[in-house]
Amino acid sequence: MLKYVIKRILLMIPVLIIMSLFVFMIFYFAPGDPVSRIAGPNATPEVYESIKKKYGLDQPFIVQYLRFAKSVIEGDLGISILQERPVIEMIRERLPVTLQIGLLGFLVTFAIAIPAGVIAAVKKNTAVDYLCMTGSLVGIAIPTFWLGMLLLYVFAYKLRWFPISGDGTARQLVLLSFAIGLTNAAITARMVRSSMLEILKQDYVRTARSKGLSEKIVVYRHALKNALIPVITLMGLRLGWIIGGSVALEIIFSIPGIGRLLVDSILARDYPVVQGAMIVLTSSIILANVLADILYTVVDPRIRYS
Amino acid sequence: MSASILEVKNLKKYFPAMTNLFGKGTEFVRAVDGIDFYINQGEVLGLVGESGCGKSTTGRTVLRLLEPTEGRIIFDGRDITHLKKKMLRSIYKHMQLVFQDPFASLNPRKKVGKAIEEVLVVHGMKDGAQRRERVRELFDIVGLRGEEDKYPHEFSGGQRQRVVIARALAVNPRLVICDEPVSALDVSIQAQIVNLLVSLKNRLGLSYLFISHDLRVVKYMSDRVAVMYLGKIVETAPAGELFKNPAHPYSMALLSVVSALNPGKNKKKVILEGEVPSPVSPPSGCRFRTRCKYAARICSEAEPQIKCLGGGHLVSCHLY
Amino acid sequence: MYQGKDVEIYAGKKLLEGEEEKAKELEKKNVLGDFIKRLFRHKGAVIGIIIIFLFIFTAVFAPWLTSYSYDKPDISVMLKAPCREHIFGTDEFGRDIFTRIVFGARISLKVAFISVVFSLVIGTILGAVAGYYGGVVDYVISSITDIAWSFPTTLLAIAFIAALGTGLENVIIAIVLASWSGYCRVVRGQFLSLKEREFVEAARVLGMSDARIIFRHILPNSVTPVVVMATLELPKAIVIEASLSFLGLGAQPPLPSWGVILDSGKGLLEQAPWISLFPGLMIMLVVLGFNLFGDALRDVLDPKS
Amino acid sequence: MKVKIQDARNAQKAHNTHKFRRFTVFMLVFALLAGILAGCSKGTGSSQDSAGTKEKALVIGYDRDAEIMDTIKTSWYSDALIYIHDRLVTRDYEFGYKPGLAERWDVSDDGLTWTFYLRKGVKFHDGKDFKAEDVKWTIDTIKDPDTGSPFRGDLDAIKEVKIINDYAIEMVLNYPFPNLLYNLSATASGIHPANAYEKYGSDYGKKIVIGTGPYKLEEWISGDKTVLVKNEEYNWGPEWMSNRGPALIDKIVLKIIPDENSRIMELEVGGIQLLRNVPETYVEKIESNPDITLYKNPATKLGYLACATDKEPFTDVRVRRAINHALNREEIIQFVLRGIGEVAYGYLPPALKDEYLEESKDLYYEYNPEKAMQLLAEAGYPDGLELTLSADNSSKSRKLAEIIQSQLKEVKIETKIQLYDAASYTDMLKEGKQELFIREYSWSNADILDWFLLSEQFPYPNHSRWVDERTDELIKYAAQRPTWEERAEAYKEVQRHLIDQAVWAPIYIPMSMIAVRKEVKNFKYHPWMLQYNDGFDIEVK
Repeated sequence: MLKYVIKRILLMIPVLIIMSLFVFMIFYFAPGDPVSRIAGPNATPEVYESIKKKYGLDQPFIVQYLRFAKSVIEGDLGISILQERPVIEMIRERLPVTLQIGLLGFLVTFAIAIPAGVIAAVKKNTAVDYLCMTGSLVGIAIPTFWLGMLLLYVFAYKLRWFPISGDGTARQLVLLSFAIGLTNAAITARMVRSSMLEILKQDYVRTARSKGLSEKIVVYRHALKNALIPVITLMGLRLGWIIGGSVALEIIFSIPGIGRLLVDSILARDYPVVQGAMIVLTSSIILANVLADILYTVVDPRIRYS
Repeated sequence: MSASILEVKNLKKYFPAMTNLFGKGTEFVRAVDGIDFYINQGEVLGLVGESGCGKSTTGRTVLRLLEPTEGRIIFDGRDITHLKKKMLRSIYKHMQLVFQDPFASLNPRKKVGKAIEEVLVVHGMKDGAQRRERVRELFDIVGLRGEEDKYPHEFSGGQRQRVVIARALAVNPRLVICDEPVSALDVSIQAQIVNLLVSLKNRLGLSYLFISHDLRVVKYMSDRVAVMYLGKIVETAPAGELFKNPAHPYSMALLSVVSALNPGKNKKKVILEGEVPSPVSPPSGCRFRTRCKYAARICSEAEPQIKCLGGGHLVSCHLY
Repeated sequence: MYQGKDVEIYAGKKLLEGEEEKAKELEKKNVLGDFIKRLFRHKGAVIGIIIIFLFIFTAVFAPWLTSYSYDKPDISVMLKAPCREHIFGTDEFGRDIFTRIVFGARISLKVAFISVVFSLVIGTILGAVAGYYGGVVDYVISSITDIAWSFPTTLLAIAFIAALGTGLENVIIAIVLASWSGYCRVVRGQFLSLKEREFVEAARVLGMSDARIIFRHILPNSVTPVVVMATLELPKAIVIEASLSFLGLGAQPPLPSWGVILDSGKGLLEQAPWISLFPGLMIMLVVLGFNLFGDALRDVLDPKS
Repeated sequence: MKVKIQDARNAQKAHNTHKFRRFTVFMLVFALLAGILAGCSKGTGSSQDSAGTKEKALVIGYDRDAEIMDTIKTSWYSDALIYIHDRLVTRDYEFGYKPGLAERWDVSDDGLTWTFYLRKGVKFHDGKDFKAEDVKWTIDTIKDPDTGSPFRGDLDAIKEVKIINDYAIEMVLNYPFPNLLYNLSATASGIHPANAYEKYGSDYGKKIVIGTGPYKLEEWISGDKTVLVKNEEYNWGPEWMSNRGPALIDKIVLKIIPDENSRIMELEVGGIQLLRNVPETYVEKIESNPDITLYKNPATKLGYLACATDKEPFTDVRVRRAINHALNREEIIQFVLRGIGEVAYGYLPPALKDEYLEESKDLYYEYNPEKAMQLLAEAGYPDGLELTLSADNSSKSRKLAEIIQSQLKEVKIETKIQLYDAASYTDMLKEGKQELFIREYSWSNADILDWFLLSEQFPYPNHSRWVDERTDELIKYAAQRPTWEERAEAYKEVQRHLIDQAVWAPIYIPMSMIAVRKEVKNFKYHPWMLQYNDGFDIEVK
């Protein structure tokens, strides 16, 4: 198991190299550079060139990339061109909020999806089932940013139950997590349901029932645990989605998270930050997948990795 | 004796069971662990053994469907062990495979006639009318006259196996590797297929490598029989000789099961005790020693050499 | 290492295994007819098909469905609430929202279909190659695929747009680049399980070329999960296009992409809620339609239901 | 029987462990949640201080945060920098140049030597006295090419800065430059303590910013908010201000709310009390809110349609004039600005009273499609033209592009709109790929014409690629007049020439709109540096 984890983590290295090279290329050949943002619209060409030189942006592609690679190996992710600050520091500032959102989003997801999925599966083909599943279909269909806009409008602006922009308290994250969690929950609920249905058909569940165990114990103790396996995998893979989905919401809800940092940096061509954020995101996605794999073995001891 | 059409020397096939950080195997399943055999032109070699002993792996490795780990495969005097993929196609004109499960080996979405025509196209038969004629002929040979336009699922198991045989014959092979060709079929149908195979052999001058765990079928089909245990061939002998005088304790045990079922004779059934050891770490010395009632000290110390008992009867056992 | 966690592979394999059972039970030449019959007995499918049909119909016959122009401003009818003349109201430029939505359907449809076709082709080819050949090829392709797949699509698309420039063509390219990986994973999984099958070995022994085996023998057998996936990817493409256009990175004015209409109504949520309400509902409806259809497809193709 | 009991017991046991496990899970989740919530509330911008008395805080909403809090290195100045720093020169409500950190100044007769006499008793936030060396360091640092300051070009005229004594400094110029006062009064000219970079290292401009202004930097959370606290020692405010002492409010919070819709909602709810740059779309809504007052004044901005004048067909002045005639500016203002804005007749905003050419209105090209088509026909394009129209991808520019497209269509000019994100847009203009394109500038000095239209600025910032000897001659003459009045007159001649040549098609002058909630008292609109008086005079109830 440990070997497997180490292997997965070591395998990240080539992936990160490919990705960073790719990102670097995009930014090198893409139109626009961070200098126009620093210099402002009215800078003279001379000033412009001197700023470019200051950040080494006049160097050829490979020199720039190697310099970046060197700084990564040395353990810092470079310096933001726009903010002149270490990228790692900027990420450290922004990441916790996004993680909080992600975590709360997952909690909302589970809180809605598991009961809904289980009930729908247990009461298959009843009104409850149809209600849950129709609800989840609608949930999947709602664009996240639109949902966020509406939630903010109704609950923060009209009813004033929540702050509109971040006020530094936990309340600011409630609506946002809800907006993220709802769509996610819709997808997950369907997964829980189908996986639950599959399990309830299995022999050992029938055996458990025939042993006279109560339906509750059968469903929750025996079936649910096994039904959650594919769900866990899905969750690991959806971390990226949560972060991606939160970009628009971070803007609407005025939360300074890593998604906003990434988009701002992409648009400003501040590629050291983009690189750094991508590396952090990619690694955390891979790690989340590894974590899901480990959880797998906890839930189902029959699974072993070699 | 005529020249051998297939010769296999020290063939090994290992599958990685554990891999290290770099994806290289550290432990291996030794499915086939150094075997030698040959098949003469027009001969049927039966390969028997319990399931998991490496019979099927041998068949597939000979066909290069699996890459051999070590050893040489010589087909018709030509070493094909390291033949390039493209060159293999020319070998497949002469060497074919018939599978255990006739359903799984047929593409469920294709009419059987079309499936065989496709083979002919691949092998360069351009003319459509000629192809259809050939398909009719093949269906005729296997006793399925006029059934070309059906889907696989419209056939019974035995008929399907006939289709598979017809397809294998489409390229005019000289050697057919039959991997448990009848074990998935009902007993009543088994005989039909076995008879078909025998008659085809005689009519078309085929050679077979006949892989099966069913000794009665092997006895009926084979000229010579090789007995496999845990990746090794423990005994080879002409069919009559082997069934009359099995030399290896394992062969004896196998055969006793068959004889016990035979009400005419009154031999005692030899019962094999213990479990089959793991092919990842086979026992030292003789692999059969853990289950062998004659096992002596030497059996755990040295691997038995192949000994010739005369009349083409080879055995690897310390008893001889 | 991939097999262990691959849900799709798992599902795909199941599907395939079941399919044979189903096929065995099937009567003569009734595969398609039976499929259609089952599909139309499925309530979700029927609703989905109706929605999709309406959507496609709207897109194709847009010019005949309305008498207004989607891009000509008319100062006399600025911000009209829904009424008889303008059933969905008008926008800031006095343009009929209904007309814009109808023409916007064309954009959504075009982007969705083109991008899905391209990502399907790319993903399928790469997945087939990775699954069939295995080894180093597989390692390289699946590592890239895994990352591309788990990375947030919208973020990838934004990065690509930054590099490629704004415009619908680039939105399509961005969606393709961001979504081929899903197909790749599914097809790879299918190939992993199918290539060991006896009919594939048979094809090899029968001397068929790799290309022939991949495209004629394995691919047709792994088409089902890919089709289901494509059906579910279509609405995703629609939403991505809308989001990118909403951010001003997509359709160029005056093209009335639904995202553009949504954006134009953003500041007018109270004054003129209809501007953002109707395109939002349309997106929801179309996504719902495709999802219903895709789910039904999966149910119907899954013999266990 | 026995077996059964065993079974039941096991089941009970299983149930108990299950229960226990569930409890553990709940506890874990709870702990996690608690941790998250605690983490959130750490950075609370509480308005209660330790003594429990309510602080007076003014919260201002912004759409975009600064990247670096350093006037020397950035071109995007956070308003915080206006409050943190003082400048040598200030401008009053009538645009007049008035003393700031400089009590008074002399100019030599040839206009080449300027002497500034500095205010005494001024202290930086770190306690250091303000002296001549600080001025010299600030200007020298901006002018040092290694700093990479975007403002460097603006101080090109300064040859050397000499310290006469601690409270007097001399600037020697390369050529007469009356606009020096303007540049020294800009936000970018805020005075830093000498050797700030060496002293504070890489934290300077991020965690530490030192000025002499009425507010000190307390905290800056990038992308979220900037918190400023009152400088209690401040008593050197400009004389034209009603309050020259310490500010009346204790704190200013600059809150970043990137989404404009959220910004407006926050204003209405009272989460922010002051909002500048209110989008036109929301004006109606805000004006109907009794808690909010909206101040509307013509801004020093100009929106215009330009073209690459060195390319066919724009080389022909008749085509440029035709484009000017094709634009129905009132309609554009109706559609895009909701009628809130003025038609732009000339190349400068009328708010620049001295420099603006009054007769622009008589000279400009009125909306006349027939005349436009006639001019096009004369120029050899009777069947019209097909062109691309570029714009940045902001909502406003998109709308503008759409309307212009439909108006140009009326005179048979078919356009294809191409949008760019901000970074690509300048890049595209630099590379000269543009045909027709939309821009808006925000500047309060006639020297903007030098930036955009001098041939030596080709190809960028001279994005309309205007290379014209006559223009160069007129601008150079104007820029180097020794006095402000002569300079202003000379620039009028420049404007006449530009209108005649129809280099651009000026479209609109937007309104500068500031929304102020009723809690905010004493708000007074400052035409030039809009933020100016907040820090001094404003009170919050």
